[in-house]
Amino acid sequence: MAKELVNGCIAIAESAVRAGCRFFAGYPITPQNHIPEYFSHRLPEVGGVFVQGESEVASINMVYGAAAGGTRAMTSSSGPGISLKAEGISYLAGTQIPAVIVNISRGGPGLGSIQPAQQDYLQATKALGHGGFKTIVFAPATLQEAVDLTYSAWDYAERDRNPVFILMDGCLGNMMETVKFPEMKEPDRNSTSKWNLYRAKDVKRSDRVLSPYFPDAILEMQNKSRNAMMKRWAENDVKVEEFMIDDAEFIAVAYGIAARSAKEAVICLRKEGYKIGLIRPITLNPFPSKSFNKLDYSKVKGFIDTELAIPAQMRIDIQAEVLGRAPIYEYCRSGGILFDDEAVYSNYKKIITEASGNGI
Amino acid sequence: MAKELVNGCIAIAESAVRAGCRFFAGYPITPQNHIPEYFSHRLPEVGGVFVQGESEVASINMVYGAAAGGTRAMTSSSGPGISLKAEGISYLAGTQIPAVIVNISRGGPGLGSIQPAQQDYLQATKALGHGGFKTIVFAPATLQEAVDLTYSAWDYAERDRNPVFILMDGCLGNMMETVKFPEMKEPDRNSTSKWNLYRAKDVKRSDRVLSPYFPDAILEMQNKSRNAMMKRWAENDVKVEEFMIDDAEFIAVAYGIAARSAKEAVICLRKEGYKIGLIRPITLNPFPSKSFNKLDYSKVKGFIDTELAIPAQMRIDIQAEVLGRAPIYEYCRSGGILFDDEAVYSNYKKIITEASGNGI
Amino acid sequence: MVFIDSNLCKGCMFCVKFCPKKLLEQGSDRNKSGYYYPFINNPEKCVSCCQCAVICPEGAIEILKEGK
Amino acid sequence: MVFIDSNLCKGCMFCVKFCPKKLLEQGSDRNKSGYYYPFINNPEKCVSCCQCAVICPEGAIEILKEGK
Amino acid sequence: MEYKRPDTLKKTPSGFCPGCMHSLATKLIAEAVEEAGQKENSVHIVPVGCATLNLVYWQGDILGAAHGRAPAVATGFKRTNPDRLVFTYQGDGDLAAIGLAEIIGAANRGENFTVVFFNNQTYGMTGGQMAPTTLIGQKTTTTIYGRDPAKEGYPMKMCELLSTLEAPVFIARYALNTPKGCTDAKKGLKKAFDIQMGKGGFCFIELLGNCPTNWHLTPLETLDYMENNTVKYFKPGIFRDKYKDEVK
Amino acid sequence: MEYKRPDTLKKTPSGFCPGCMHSLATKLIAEAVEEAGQKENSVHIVPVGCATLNLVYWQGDILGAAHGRAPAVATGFKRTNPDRLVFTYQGDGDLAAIGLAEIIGAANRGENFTVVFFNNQTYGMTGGQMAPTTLIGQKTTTTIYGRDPAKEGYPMKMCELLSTLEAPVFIARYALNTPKGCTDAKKGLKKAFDIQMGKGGFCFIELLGNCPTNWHLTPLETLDYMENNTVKYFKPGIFRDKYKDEVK
Amino acid sequence: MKKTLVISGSGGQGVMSAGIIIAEAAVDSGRNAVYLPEYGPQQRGGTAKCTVITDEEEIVSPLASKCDVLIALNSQSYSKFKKAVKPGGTLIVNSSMTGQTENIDGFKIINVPADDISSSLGNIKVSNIVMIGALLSSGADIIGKEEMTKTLVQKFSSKSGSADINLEALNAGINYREK
Amino acid sequence: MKKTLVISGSGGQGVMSAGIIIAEAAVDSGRNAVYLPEYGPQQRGGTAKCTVITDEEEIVSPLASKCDVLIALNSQSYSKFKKAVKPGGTLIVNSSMTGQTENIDGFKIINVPADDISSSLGNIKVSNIVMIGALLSSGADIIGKEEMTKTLVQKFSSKSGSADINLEALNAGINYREK
Ligand SMILES: Cc1ncc(C[n+]2csc(CCOP(=O)(O)OP(=O)(O)O)c2C)c(N)n1
Ligand SMILES: Cc1ncc(C[n+]2csc(CCOP(=O)(O)OP(=O)(O)O)c2C)c(N)n1
Ligand code: SF4
Ligand code: SF4
Ligand code: SF4
Ligand code: SF4
Ligand code: SF4
Ligand code: SF4
Ligand SMILES: [Mg+2]
Ligand SMILES: [Mg+2]
Repeated sequence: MAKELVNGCIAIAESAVRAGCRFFAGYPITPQNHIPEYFSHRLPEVGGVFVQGESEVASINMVYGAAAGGTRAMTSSSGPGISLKAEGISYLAGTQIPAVIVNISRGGPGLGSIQPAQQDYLQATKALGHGGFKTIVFAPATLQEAVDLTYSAWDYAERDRNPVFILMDGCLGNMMETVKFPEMKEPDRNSTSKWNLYRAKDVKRSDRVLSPYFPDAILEMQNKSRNAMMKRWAENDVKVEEFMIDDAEFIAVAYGIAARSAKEAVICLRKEGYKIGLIRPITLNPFPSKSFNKLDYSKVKGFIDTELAIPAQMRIDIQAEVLGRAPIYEYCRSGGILFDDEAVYSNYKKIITEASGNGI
Repeated sequence: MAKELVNGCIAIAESAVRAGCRFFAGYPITPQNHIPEYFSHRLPEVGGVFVQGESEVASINMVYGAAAGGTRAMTSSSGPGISLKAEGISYLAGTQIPAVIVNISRGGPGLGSIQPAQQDYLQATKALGHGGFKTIVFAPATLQEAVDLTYSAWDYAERDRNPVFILMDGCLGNMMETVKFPEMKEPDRNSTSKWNLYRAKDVKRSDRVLSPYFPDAILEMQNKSRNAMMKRWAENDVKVEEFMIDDAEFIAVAYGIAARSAKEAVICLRKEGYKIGLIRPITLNPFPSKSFNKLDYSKVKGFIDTELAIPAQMRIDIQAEVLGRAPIYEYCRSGGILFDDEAVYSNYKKIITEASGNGI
Repeated sequence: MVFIDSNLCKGCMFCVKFCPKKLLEQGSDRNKSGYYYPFINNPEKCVSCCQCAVICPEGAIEILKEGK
Repeated sequence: MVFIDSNLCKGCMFCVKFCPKKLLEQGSDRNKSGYYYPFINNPEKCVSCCQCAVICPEGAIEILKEGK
Repeated sequence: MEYKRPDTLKKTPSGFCPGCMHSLATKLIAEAVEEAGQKENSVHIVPVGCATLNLVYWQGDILGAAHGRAPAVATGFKRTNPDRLVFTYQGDGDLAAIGLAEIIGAANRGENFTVVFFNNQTYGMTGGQMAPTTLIGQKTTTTIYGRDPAKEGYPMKMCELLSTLEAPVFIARYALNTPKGCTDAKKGLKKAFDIQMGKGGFCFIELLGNCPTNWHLTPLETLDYMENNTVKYFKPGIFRDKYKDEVK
Repeated sequence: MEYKRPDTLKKTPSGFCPGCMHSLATKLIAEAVEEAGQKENSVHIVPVGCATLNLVYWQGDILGAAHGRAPAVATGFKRTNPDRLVFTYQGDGDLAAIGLAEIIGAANRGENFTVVFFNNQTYGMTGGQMAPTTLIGQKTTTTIYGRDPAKEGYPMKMCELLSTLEAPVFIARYALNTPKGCTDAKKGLKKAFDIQMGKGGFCFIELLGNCPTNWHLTPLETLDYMENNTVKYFKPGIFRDKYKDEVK
Repeated sequence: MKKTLVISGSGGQGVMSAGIIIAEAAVDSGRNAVYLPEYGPQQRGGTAKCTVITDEEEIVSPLASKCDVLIALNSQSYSKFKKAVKPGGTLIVNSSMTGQTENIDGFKIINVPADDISSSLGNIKVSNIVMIGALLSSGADIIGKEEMTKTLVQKFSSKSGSADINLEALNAGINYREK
Repeated sequence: MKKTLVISGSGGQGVMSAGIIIAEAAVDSGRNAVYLPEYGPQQRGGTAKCTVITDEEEIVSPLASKCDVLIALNSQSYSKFKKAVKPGGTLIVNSSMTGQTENIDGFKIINVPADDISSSLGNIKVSNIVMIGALLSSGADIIGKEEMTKTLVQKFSSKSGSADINLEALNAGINYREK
């Protein structure tokens, strides 16, 4: 199939359709409006259903209902709307219903700004809602990656009976880039028929209970199995781009749009002889621990956490991996202000020079 | 004033009234119902206002409105309800309106269970909503502490123009214990008159704008000042109980109700000669870094993260402080199942014995 | 025929109240859950009107044709 | 007297439409924001009915008594 | 006449308190589902409230929704499973407070499922706080001197409210405090289910019930209370019947 | 006759698009506030929507609320500041979709503030998606073939809906597409403000407006569109007037 | 000394209020007390349980594993919680509900037909107070007779008349001797 | 080679669609392209801006600090973004809005009265296409004439007639020579 020039929202939406997503409910919010708008006419074409919910709260719960029936379902939003979905996402995790949630993120807190930012990292990776559940969090940096990750998202979600979260900022969400879409998959509700409430014509009755409420002992068991699931993620599901880290003395850590600026800077600095590399988590959760642990810390002089977030948010994860073996520097912007490549480059250079000057 | 036997919800509610809280909006949810129930008749007695909101979403926004006028205001909830308040809490932070939010926590995710648990640590400390803001998080372990922390909460909130969060589990929330209430403070809206929308009779007009929306550059500035505020918290506002850690080889880390079992176990084990101590964060945010950093890591053989949460949640904060200098063990229960003192004691003993046996 | 499944009963006495023939009466025995359940006096006077069964919240009362 | 603050105007032409005397007309000059604003022909024919001012979304039109 | 306990209830005591009409309502729904021939085809969507206890009492497909969101959950489920009989069974706190936007949204879209609204004028499960439907003067744990309309407003009449919308096809209210009320209610439920599986359209059935525990009355006392108070304010009746002559 | 621009607007162009009646509505509110003698005493609560732009246009105390929650924010504020004139100014997405529970909750409690509802039948700020009030057949970015009642239900009539509640004292709808409509609207607003500062009670003023940008019409074309469509479906009028003879 | 008491029965038997009264009496007499209720999703039915801990010292943890005394108001609670009593502990059982319970080695078991006693006093709802009475004369050193009486009088003095039946119930419990 | 183009003007001047067409043309001819819009809270008014980057290689970052070419459709955009042009870069200016702009040393400045041209073609909305035409003949190596023409024809072929005016506008832009 030929490459197409599409924007980030449509990359995700069309890829979802091809992954077999047949239900979308959502509520308008900048900068993700192209997602519901696209689904609104695209889903009926493939026999799917689009509902414009009366709110984000309603939308996530519509997704819960559709997904309970085994339909691949999705919702998307940004900042305030993601917060409003918190309870619903927690219910998806609690009732163990797989679905996909997309955050095209913007500046915050509060109404904040509608321009791109990465202020929702901790929310996405640590607490999408109450109750201590987590989800796999994908953070594409290119639209092709957005397509590919979206396409696979339900496979993970259904495997785990747990929602999958895609965190992408408004810059990627609204820019256009060429992508190659994968093939159309036919929806198959039977693949999840062990637990779903869909009933094929030949099944007479099922008496299935999909409950979000559990007696304490059972809930503890489930919490334990969620714990085990997260350990499996860490073992098997990490996706990461490691760029020139083998001999690196400085390592930029960045995800999403920020990582593209970071990589550009790394390329430039390498040309000038600086030993710098990049770790780009593609799964923010599970975080790419191994990429940090395989490093030779006698060589590494520092990490540069590069985020469109102030205060830096990924830092705690970096810290928990680096474990004090090298200092962590920061270069961050936020509020809707994007990086510019030159500034990233020159700030990296400054950090390296000062750090090396200090003899670290 | 004499000591009174009260339950945890009432300890908080009465203390709030004495701190000058004159507005409460909330929605019923177990195990915090005594809070709204108490306020519903107590507030009118002191000229305050109680509103039973049509939902948690409405309630947090009522608090936003009342607090915008300089009234000390509060809301409370548990698990699902806290998630629903996420957007509103983020707005309080974004618009810089001080208020106090209480989570009497229970098992989760989803509807979960209504029995006590500590599954909301990461939500409370890392992401109460979108946009990367944080709040001071108080975690009382006794009802007297609940009284004292609540009493001071607005002082912090108003100082910072940022919400303050109180995280207490349903066990503390419903048990009764003796407390001594502080004196009644008279509400004083003039103390926040620099920014609030309250207008004393003599002021003619103010043309005040309390906006949750900001152009990007201003939002970035605000994010930076929030960053600076958090650094100040870490410097000045940490509250912690350190119990027998000076010579400790093993250090239990626990907060809230879990810490009481942990302390009991430490006392027992000390009697048997085990060198064990306890770090009990009273502020979960700011986390008591110094307590970890002042330790002599040539002596410390391990930490025991003790939580009513599975997976363990505080672990990442402990890890980011311990920085690999000693192993971190876990003893956790969850789902609404409480610790029992003997089990904590014997599990600690087991961990110590095995760890020491392994020569660590 | 009136059948009362005493173990489903919770002793609300709605059936007693609504029997137009006043045939039902609270008993003095408790069921497994500790509730006093009703019994029928003069079952032959029952007109199978089902009022008792319809209002029984627990579905503890069934009215079946004789011989069933 | 009709006063049009041209810099507040956004060229919607509501005023033009509703002047019962058809005195207002779109001009060919742009204001600071780039909008073509209206002007009044034969201001002496104005009956100060305020229709134009009432409907002006931007409050760009004021009708004041002579001499103000 | 005969009366058999519906199979769609497990043969164990319900989790509801003695004399609670949640049991009664659940039983009537079960009967209506069976009479409509939908025993195997039904999907019961439970809210958060005492109705949640049906998760272990109802025999059939059942899905637990978040508090107030059952109509949204039902929307998602029914739109993707149009051949199933889908209904929600919601309390008054659930439907008329936190879930107001969802019930009105679904009713206004004319979703093709049935909403059964159990109005017991209080928050039962959380221990008897004021509900949107709590009567004027009624004492609850958050209105210990009785509901005061000047502060708390008036009891919400959901049938009346929803009747201003265009889309709903059947809206009716029944009281469960007499056998007659129960029989009528079951007919209404059956009709709603028949409409759903036939012509289609949003149906709303309000069932007036009690909460002996939080009203602090014996089960029998609640019957009189309802007769003298509840039924006087919330008038039973049919508010909308678009297929009056077509579906009985 | 004289007409002076209200001081309560900054003397700069508003942030609204050319011909957008948000400007007009804001101006009318400003005039009514001034005529009610409340210029210094008013607190304007803005929602999220194009109305948010008033944060930099309105001259006076102003508070930004989360999307849909202005009535809750106003409840908190007014209850603790009973002497202030408090009003919300909300769009149709804000009030009739996400904020349904809050508007009904506040109306039902009979809160003593005023809600001004700007109904332009679309989500203006987010680029023209379907709103709850979007007319049948109207094309939007999420209904590109036009709103289909079978899928999206019917345009919501908020005045009619709220009129089923007991507590509200004044409910009225005006259309801003003629000078007469504007003059009437201002009178209604003034009356609502007078009620608030006098007898007290919940007042709801719906203003029918436009969105030239997302309707893809010129400002002038929107006037005709409104006359031929909007005003036909949403009939202007007074729906509740409890103090008819007391407050003019 | 730290003393732990568990009270259990079915919803509606006054388990919680009995616990609170005992904790109050302990506090009134200058000791520390913690009262810890357990709750479930059902408002009626199921087992109600609470724990009361009293101590002269600060009560570090309220999450005791074992109790010194169990007051069981019905059979389910008795069988559910008897394992939680420390060796040498006391079990006070509402024998109106359980029937006469058998002796268990190393434990002190006291059978009190509380429902019969309270019914004979005219109000079955005071069974819980009868059991408190039995606790007072059980030898378990949780709360003193005078302390308890003082608190009860104080608590019920407002509601005229009810002090009488509560006090009567308490005394009936105190004076009841197993035959 | 990586080439960066910024287009700016006021809302409604077709800034975004111009950017998309150019990106499409680059893609149609086998190169990589990124189109990056900027957006604000107001639907009308204010400054609209987008960036188009084209490259034969993979485009690592779309967040270029400086551009090779600026197309400014009004005065505000011109003054706001002229500093963002790399030394030696090209500025194409809608002189109908800005008036004739002065030369700046080390930059190539092209004045095109796009509004006048488009008005004379009968539709002021195609000013943006006129500017694209000017870009094609500016010597800035962003997009070829044939590439652009092909894409335009393809894009507008469905809407009958409109291909003509767009192509006319493009050609008018290509052929315009500053006097
Ligand atoms: C988001 C959320 N808020 C609050 C609760 C607590 N809660 C559980 S049931 C309930 C209300 C019960 O009242 P109602 O809906 O009338 O049902 P009833 O128990 O009276 O049948 C509430 C508020 C919850 N579980 N989730
Ligand atoms: C929780 C939340 N959801 C969605 C949005 C995005 N949003 C901003 S304005 C708006 C709606 C605008 O429509 P309306 O209320 O009708 O106002 P209008 O712009 O048409 O005047 C939406 C959905 C938001 N800011 N917050
Ligand atoms: S069927 Fe009728 S007559 Fe027979 S016992 Fe029941 S209510 Fe009485
Ligand atoms: S109506 Fe049913 S539950 Fe109630 S007493 Fe009669 S048999 Fe028992
Ligand atoms: S005041 Fe009346 S007559 Fe005068 S210009 Fe305006 S609309 Fe025309
Ligand atoms: S009505 Fe006002 S904004 Fe519109 S054209 Fe006339 S003066 Fe300008
Ligand atoms: S608490 Fe009330 S509503 Fe709930 S089961 Fe008991 S009686 Fe029924
Ligand atoms: S987008 Fe629509 S509603 Fe918003 S300001 Fe522009 S015209 Fe008005
Ligand atoms: Mg209820
Ligand atoms: Mg609108």
